Amino acid sequence: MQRKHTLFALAALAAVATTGLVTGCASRPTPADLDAQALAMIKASFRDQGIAKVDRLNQDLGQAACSADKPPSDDVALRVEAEALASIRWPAGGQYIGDWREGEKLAQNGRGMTWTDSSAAPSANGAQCYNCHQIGKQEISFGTIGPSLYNYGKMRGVKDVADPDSAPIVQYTWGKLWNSKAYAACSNMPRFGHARLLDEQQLRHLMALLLDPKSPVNQ
Amino acid sequence: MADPMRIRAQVAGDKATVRVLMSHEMETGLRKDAAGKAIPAWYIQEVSAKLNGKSVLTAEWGASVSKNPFLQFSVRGAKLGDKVAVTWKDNKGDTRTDEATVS
Amino acid sequence: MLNRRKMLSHSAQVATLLAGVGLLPRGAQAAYNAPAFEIKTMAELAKSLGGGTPTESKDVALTGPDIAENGAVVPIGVSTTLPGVKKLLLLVEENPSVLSAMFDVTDAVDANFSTRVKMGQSSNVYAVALMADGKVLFAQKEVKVTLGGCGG
Amino acid sequence: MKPFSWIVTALALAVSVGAPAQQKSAADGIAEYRRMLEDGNPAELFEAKGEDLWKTARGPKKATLQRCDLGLGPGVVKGAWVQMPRWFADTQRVQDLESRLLTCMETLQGFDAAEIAKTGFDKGEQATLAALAAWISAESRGQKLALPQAHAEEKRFFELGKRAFFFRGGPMDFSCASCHGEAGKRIRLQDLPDLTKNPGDGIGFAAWPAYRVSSGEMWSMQRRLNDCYRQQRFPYPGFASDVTIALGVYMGVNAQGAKSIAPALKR
Repeated sequence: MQRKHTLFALAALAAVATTGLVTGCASRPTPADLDAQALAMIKASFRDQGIAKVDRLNQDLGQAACSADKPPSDDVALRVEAEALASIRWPAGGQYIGDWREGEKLAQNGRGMTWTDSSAAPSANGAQCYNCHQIGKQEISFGTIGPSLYNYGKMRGVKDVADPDSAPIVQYTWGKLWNSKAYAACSNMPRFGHARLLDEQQLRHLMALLLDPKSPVNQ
Repeated sequence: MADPMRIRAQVAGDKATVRVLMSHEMETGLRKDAAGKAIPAWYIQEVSAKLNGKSVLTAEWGASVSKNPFLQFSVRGAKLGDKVAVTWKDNKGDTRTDEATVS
Repeated sequence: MLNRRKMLSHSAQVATLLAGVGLLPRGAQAAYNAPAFEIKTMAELAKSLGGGTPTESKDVALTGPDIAENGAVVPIGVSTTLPGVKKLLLLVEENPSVLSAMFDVTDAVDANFSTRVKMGQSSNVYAVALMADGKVLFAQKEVKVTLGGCGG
Repeated sequence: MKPFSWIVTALALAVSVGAPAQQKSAADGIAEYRRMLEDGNPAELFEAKGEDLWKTARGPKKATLQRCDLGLGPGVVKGAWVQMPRWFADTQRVQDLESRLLTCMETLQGFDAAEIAKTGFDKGEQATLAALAAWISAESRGQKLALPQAHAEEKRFFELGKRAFFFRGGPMDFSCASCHGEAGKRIRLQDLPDLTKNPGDGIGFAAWPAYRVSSGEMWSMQRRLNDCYRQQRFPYPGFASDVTIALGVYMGVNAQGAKSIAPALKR
């Protein structure tokens, strides 16, 4: 027991030492030092559990750029947005719209991708929409992290999703769902297509929920 | 061995308000564990209370009473220093009695 | 205010529930009344129709939230100011077993009990008073159960 | 605007569309529900258990925890919780309540701290930790958060915690700040405190440990953070790992001066 405790203390000391902060040494870490130390601390603090592996901590450009209490510089933000825009895969055969009923089910479903979920396949995932957005007005349990999407299509003048006049908003909506960072580098919204959270068919159903004039969202 | 209850009995006029928290799973028998096996029912079925040894309340509960149950009732004629005892018995036959002094 | 038709339908429901529970004909107490708690569905209850006609009464009170943030813990109070009450019952219509709790009222306690129940979904909740003269009085209220954070 | 009044407004608008006029708003209903639960928090059951466990001789060394130093000297429990996490000279570490209890259980009682840290929540000695945390936090109920920031390591942990708070990762790009970086937001109907500043008395850091009605369990701050990371879709944070302690320092220092209501009652 005593030995174990000593080891514990030694390990703690070693951790402090590697960060250049041996007790008695008064030098203040610089912000860059702290950034490196924080990263090392994060990597050392997590372990794999189920489908949630530690590689989820490896940040891409956008995640790293949006990991501070201040937004990134304009040029970095533009780079993130350009990369995100280029990543969008447009739907096969130009088929953008599915069934809003299926879309509503997905929007209600907040499951998926946690270490208690058994599969990371899109079929196991919900779209989580109501966690952050108001959508259909009959659901009163909705979040407010994102804007209200009630009347999303109607307010944007979509009377017929197949009408060429609707094409810009239809494409923007698909792009936003596929990779939200294309339009705002540090958007809070998950990249449903890019991160393979949802497949094309599921995205079509969400498109219908938002844009189909028959969807309750547009009543 | 079940954990003790928390009983508060406070005088309010000519009676005492009794609030009881019981430590119990109140398992319905309808839930399944992670492996898909049904979790057996385990819940308090009978609750009774005595004031200075004399029965004042009996109740029967189903499995739909919440986990770690709460019960509030008022005992007439209870005075400072009186003893309120509460007893529960569950479907496995386990039972527990705790007592509080009216304050 | 409830209109008359709605009121009657509530009365019928409570009568059905009580008949299923076996409370109306039966007055015995003694041991735990297990059959009373085994009622699973409204359909099952309908089979064993019988007993008196419960009436909604302003003298019976049911307290509970309009909306429960979590169905695992729904605070409910049942009470009556009427003399001659023998039992107070707490029923949740949409639960697998409709009867949640049954309190024997003695002269030593107020006919006023509060507890917390689990609700699988939004449901009507009933406070039912069984009176010494055989009358059955009730109060009812709908409690909505919302979906919690993150839905998962 | 206070988050609450904001929600009332938003919901009143949402509900008024087609709903009967006499109906209360959903937010009023939820507020009423929470008020009804205030009296009789099952956390009390765990407080009683925790006090008992503190005073009972247990473990291979058959000793109590009554000589455990939570930062205010051996055996001093009152007021200790609102000053944690803090620097401990004997372990040369910044420790939160749970990691400090692990140290005490190992040194005083002879338990294997690493083994307890690996144990699943609510099982074995983890259940002990949850009950101890309930009682110890209750002994500071009503006191204001006052985390020391004098030691260089305490300051460094604040900086590391801040960086961890804003660290985005996982398949959904979430950080702690995604949900807790702005005031007046909700997930579904849950209010989300802004943890980058003092969110007020008894909110956020000043409310945990808490009894969770959804699971009927007592949750320590460690468990709360663990579930945050689960829902953030991150990998699994080690129990009492540095990232969890650093986040505790960051949230606690931000909420400096807020009154603790722990152990609270939560959805």
